[in-house]
Amino acid sequence: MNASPTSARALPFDETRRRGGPLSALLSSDRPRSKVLSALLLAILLLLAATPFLFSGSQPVGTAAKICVFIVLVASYDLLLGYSGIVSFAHTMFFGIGGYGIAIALERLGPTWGSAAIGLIAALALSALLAIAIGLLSLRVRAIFFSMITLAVASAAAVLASQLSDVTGGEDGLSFQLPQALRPAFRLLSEPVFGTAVNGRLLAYYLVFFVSLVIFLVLLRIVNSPFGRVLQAIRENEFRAEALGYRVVAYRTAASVISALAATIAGALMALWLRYNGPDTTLSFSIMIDILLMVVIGGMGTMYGAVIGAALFVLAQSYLQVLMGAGSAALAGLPLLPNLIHPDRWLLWLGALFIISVYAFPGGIVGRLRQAKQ
Amino acid sequence: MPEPLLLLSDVHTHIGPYHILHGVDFSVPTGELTMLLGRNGAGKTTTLRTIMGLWQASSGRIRFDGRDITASATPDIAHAGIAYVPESMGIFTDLTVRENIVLAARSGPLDKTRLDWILGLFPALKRFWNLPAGNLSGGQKQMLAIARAIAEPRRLLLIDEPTKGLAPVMVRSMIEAFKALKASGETILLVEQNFYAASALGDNVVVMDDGRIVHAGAMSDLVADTALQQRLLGLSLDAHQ
Amino acid sequence: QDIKIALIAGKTGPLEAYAKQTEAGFMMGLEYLTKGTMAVDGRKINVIVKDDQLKADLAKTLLEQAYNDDNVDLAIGTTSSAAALAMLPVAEENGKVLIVEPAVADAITGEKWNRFIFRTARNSTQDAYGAAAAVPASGEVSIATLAQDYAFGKDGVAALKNALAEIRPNAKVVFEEYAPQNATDFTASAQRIFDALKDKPGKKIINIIWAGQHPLPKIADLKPERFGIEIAPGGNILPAMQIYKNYPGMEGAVYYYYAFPKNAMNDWLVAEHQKRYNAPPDFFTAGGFAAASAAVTAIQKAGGTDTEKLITAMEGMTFETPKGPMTFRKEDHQALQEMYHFKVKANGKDANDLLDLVATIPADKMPIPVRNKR
Amino acid sequence: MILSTAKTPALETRGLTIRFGGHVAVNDVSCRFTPGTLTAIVGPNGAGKTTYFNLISGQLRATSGQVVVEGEDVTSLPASARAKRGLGRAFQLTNLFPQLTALENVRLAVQSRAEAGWSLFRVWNARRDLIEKAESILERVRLADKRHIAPKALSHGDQRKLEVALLIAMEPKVFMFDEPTAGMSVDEVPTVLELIHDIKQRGDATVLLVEHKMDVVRSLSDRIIVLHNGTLVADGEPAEVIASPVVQEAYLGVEVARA
Amino acid sequence: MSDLTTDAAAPAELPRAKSDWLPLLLIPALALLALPFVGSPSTWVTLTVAGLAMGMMIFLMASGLTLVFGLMDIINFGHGVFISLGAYATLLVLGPLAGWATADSVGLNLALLLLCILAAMAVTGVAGAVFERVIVRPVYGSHLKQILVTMGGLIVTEQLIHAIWGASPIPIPLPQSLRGAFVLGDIVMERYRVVAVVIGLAVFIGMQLLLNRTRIGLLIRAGVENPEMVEALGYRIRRLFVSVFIAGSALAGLGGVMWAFYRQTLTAGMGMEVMVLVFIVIIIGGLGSVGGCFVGSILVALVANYVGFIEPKLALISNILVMALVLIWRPQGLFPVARR
Ligand SMILES: Nc1ncnc2c1ncn2[C@@H]1O[C@H](COP(=O)(O)OP(=O)(O)OP(=O)(O)O)[C@@H](O)[C@H]1O
Ligand SMILES: Nc1ncnc2c1ncn2[C@@H]1O[C@H](COP(=O)(O)OP(=O)(O)OP(=O)(O)O)[C@@H](O)[C@H]1O
Ligand SMILES: CC(C)C[C@H](N)C(=O)O
Ligand SMILES: [Mg+2]
Ligand SMILES: [Mg+2]
Repeated sequence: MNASPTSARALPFDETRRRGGPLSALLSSDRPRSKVLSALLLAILLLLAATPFLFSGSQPVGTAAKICVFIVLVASYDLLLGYSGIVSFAHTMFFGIGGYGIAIALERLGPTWGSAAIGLIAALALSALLAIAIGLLSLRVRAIFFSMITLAVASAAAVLASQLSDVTGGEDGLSFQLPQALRPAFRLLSEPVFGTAVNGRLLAYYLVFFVSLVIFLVLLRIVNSPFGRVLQAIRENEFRAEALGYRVVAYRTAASVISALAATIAGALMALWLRYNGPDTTLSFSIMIDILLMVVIGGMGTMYGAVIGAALFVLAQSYLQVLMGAGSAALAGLPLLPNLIHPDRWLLWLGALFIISVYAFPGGIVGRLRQAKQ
Repeated sequence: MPEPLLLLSDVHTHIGPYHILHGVDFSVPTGELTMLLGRNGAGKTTTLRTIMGLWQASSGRIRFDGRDITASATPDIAHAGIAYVPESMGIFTDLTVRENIVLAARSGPLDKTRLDWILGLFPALKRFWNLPAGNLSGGQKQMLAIARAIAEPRRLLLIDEPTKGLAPVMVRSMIEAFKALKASGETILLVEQNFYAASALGDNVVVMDDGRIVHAGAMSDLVADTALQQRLLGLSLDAHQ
Repeated sequence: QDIKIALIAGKTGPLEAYAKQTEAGFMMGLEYLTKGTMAVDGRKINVIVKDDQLKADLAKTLLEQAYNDDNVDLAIGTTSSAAALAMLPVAEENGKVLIVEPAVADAITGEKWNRFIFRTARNSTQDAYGAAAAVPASGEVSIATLAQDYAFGKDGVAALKNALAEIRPNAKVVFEEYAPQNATDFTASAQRIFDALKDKPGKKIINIIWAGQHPLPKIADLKPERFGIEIAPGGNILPAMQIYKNYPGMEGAVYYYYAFPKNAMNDWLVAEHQKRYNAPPDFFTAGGFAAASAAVTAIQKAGGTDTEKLITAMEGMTFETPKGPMTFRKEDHQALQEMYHFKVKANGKDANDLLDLVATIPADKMPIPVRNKR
Repeated sequence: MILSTAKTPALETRGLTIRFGGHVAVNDVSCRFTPGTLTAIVGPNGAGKTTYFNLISGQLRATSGQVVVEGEDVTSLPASARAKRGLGRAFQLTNLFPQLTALENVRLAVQSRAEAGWSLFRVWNARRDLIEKAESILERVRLADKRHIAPKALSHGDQRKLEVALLIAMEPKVFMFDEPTAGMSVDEVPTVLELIHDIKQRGDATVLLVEHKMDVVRSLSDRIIVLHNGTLVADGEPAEVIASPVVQEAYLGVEVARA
Repeated sequence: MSDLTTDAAAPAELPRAKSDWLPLLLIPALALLALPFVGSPSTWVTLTVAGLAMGMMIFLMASGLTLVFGLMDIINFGHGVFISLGAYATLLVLGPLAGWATADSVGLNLALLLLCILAAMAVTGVAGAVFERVIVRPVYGSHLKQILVTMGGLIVTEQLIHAIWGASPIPIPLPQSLRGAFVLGDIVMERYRVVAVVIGLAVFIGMQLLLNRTRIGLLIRAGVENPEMVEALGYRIRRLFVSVFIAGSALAGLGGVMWAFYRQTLTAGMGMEVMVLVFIVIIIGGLGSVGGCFVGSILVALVANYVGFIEPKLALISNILVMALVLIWRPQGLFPVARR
């Protein structure tokens, strides 16, 4: 499957440049390489860091947490898709495993940190095993077959989650309690800071935020390591990579495992934040499509694209309906138009957005910004 | 003097932001074999692709058989009677040898005598008639590419480096084939690195460098003038073949 | 100050049609009960409608938002049982009332229940009792079930068996067939059921417990009457029941059918609905109406929207609905209500003229067990 | 064997055979290749030369027979493992990473040689040594000024040079060149020939060269083997082999003996 | 397009291609294998006939996709919505001609079905042309973008169906004489399935002829690998691609009609629901092989029926099981196109 950017003389990176400095090290010397992009990324980082203090109400924080989780999820998928050229539809399976790991452990073993750790570790182990199995078994076949196989695997995973309803809660999913320190009732400080109560919810948010940040930086480092460059080479021409001495199946499997582990962590964070996990939340095919779209809108094979894509998309998803409601109300009285932008038709516009964004940003937003700079 | 079959005047070609051809002027007289020579990166392939409409000339004129084909679409150019063998051979690797040739015969079933002649030139193709073309050896693919171009008579053949990868005996075969084609009235524009083959075949020669024509004339003149060869092609004849 | 009510429904996605009915019924209910003023005790009612897209996590977030950001007094929702289950803890955390409509999962008023939860919708057990009540009360009856192979189907069969044991001891479930959730070809299942039933004595019935695309015509086309086997389909929304038309004489139980209840409220609903939407009201229109009635009656009875007062008022409260009176029983806040035993008409006047009433099954004939741990 | 029979062969094939359905493309070829020698492999088109390379470097699995590298049987190893054992290979039909720059293409080969592929947490460009080495190789094939151009946009001849650069960067023990100069213009050919000559000069490398240009073969090779219909039909001193009837007839076509 | 049987004109000693019949044997082998497990022969016949017919319906729905996907290398995730669209298009006919469905005349009933099919193919054909032009054309060659863009098209079209026909499921009547079943002793055969078999076979044979007797199939496969070269040979590959896409969409429409009458209820999501099955069938068949798709469809449907009868627990995964087994046997599918 062809998943690579297309411009012939594209310079994905400048080999000759070398920069020092802690920031460069943190970003694995893969700088945004565009002023606008840097500004955007910085803005997103600051906003996410300060959301609980900037906005009131539960929706903004919820949206911010979701953005954090999806940044990790999408970045992990970018490692697979953008860097390794592997098109897998089973990524949500790992997301789901993370979610269920936390959900099942906290429900069964009680709301303690210990059970959360057990759940996460078990989930990571299961994900790694599955990723290795899928990788070794099927990364040898043609790319398009691999994609279809993962499609089947993903649907099998969904069936399994539904069948094992005693453990997973079936279609209904699982609601559970968090450890004491993360509950809304828990107060770290008795006084609010900048009008925001420093409670367990806030702690939970920052847990999600910092873990996401760290995982993102780790992924950024991995794609900029010699290992990451091998993945790109394999994406370009696996036959040649093998001839150069790179064991293609091993590298691809490794990429799948890393990506699966990161997705698992994202799933765990999602469950922790929502205090709920169910098939629609982490396993559904529509989430898979959302991820694909975020990667592509953001810019495949750029990592930063994950940040931009996830932020934009989650925002659109959360506020498109609200926006359309307002628009529809404003246009009330006109023929047809209010109907088309009725909030219940939001999917229509999301679909149109799908199509338009693929055309408007062939290299993703990051690609577009970097191009503009040249 | 009749108009040449193919005439390029001041053709410029850009690929993306890069200016590759800087005003190419030359003509291919009807019924003759014209060699297009030049170093690597001189722009020979780009010239052929521009003629074929695979890249659009950004300015200049290309006339074929009295018609302006500068802006024509590739299929129309093919229909006008030009066959093309690309540098990368353009073999359909999933299709069998037979299917590759069948597709090239646009006007219907293959002519039996012509097919016999072609398979006589390249016996390997006969052997692997129903094998996917992707499994052929490098040289066999080259043969198939030529066979495809000559499956039916055409007015003009554009051929990009046909002898690369061919064993000496096949090079000879190929030369014979081009001679026969010429004899049957076809016009050929050939890009070649193999100066031996080029000199054995060419009526005319055009030499390119850096996207421009630097020499055009009769082949015999160039063969006779080793100094010119040295200057144009960086070649001393005795060292190679 | 306005009374704020949130109505959460799966307005977009596969069950869009259900949610539309709920919303229409709810609004019509308010209109009827407030005599068009949209005010109770001089306080204007402000309804905030939210679309959870059938996603449990979104439903949960939206309910949090409704309680926290919009400050609603109580909330109604939602279409999917999974989403409803995820919403339950939110009501408890925020200490506000949630009226569940139309989700049917038993667990909502069972093990997952908390004291802020009330349900106007029927639960699966009620459906089962209804189905059981439609079985002849005397003579030997052999029943085979056909259900979807996941929690919903299995629970349905279990509930039916309980209900039969309770009120129809003469009937036995002799065979349980489970087919994949999205099965489309029922030849194999039908053959297995025929094999199991054909040599049984007495009346032979296939009871179908199915959500979504109904297998009825597929089974009926295989001519179970060859073996003297009858089919008992469950009730469903009108468009789904239109295929029953081809199989007159079938009997079963239904939650609501517009022509069955005889009361002023229903008469108004049928007439108005026909006028406004050019179709009779359906399943969830009645459900939405009932939810509106529960809310309005409760606010009137409690004399305001204070949660504790509301709960006190609602426990044991009887309220009028298009289906006749319903009562929230004290123990688990489930609304007890009538069901209808129907027979498919031979030749109806139009597409929606489908069923004849055999008998109304009064609430007290269905001893629904209490399953929550209070 | 003519030269240095005493040394252990760097590479040996024993009864190497592959059949595709009924067609035997390489038929029972046994041959030893000693360090410090350059062996030219000639034969008509479709003789099995490329297939022989494919079998050695692991792109194809042999139907029977063994490939032995420095006494170790590598027949069951995948291509990547054979590359690690020192079997390096350039392709007849250019086979590169089309969208990575020329420099990155070479750097990947250098990196493979340096066994750096599995380092996950180091930033790649912290390895200046690898980059510098890649640049020096580009220098040697005279592509330094095109280091930032992707193969996609290189002319055919330049792609051939890059192909050679990758092989050199792998620093294998056994170099396998498959028509390295095909389609290369006459003024560029000497560059590549010089490179091959240098490799040979080093003395410890084993070079296998498939080439149709007889003058090249004659000037470079210590030994020529001839494949015909998959079978090894001649093996010996260049002059001797070229003069043999089978080569004259089947390969050169007798009249062309003037080459 | 002109005749492709050039072997007639070619020298006699040219080798001929071998045909591969082995996968075809799978079907009878499977049926025979199932017999002892099913036990009762009458049940076995019922299951087998029903399975064959279901296979035909799956084939009808999948054939368009295999055409587009296999030949043009385009993953059309929107294929499912063409199935739905075709199904809804029947309403254009069923509305005005409702009487024909209840009429007690086999002729009128079948004519109605035919008209529905024509209407559906016309509607989906046009929709396919629009889809190709607006959505797919700019993303030839990039599978990933195709997936995204066609997914977008799918959502938009599905929403438009909602907007036009409403969100509620719409029941449609199966014409009178196609209801019920033929009963022969203990064997039952639904009438409608017999119709499906006839139409499925007709489409299959038609496609085989078109692809094997003309050079269209070759051209498209060649065009996918190297469109420039096909143009240089003088063919207008674009036009061909559009036609294939239209044909693929129209076939989806046909499949949609058959599926609609089988389900007797229309929902906008009905096409999407079968897509995983359709993909599985195409993979089993070997991406792009019409014959493979045909055999694959029947295999999947038969296995589902047998397994559903013998061990219903396994029915959930029977499709995936079949796929896994086939891929273990032939990793490229039953009839890999590249090796044809
Ligand atoms: N797709 C492309 N994008 C950008 N530049 C290109 C592209 N293709 C060719 N070029 C450049 O155009 C110039 C001429 O290339 P061309 O392939 O025409 O040369 P040539 O004379 O055929 O050389 P050779 O003998 O090596 O085949 C070269 O400098 C090459 O780098
Ligand atoms: N996968 C395959 N299936 C069938 N035949 C094959 C396959 N691969 C190669 N062959 C045949 O094996 C023979 C040897 O091919 P090979 O590529 O080794 O030739 P070569 O000596 O390198 O020729 P050239 O000088 O033309 O490159 C050819 O006749 C080719 O058609
Ligand atoms: C009858 C419907 C409201 C049932 C719904 N699917 C649920 O899950 O509750
Ligand atoms: Mg060239
Ligand atoms: Mg070769």
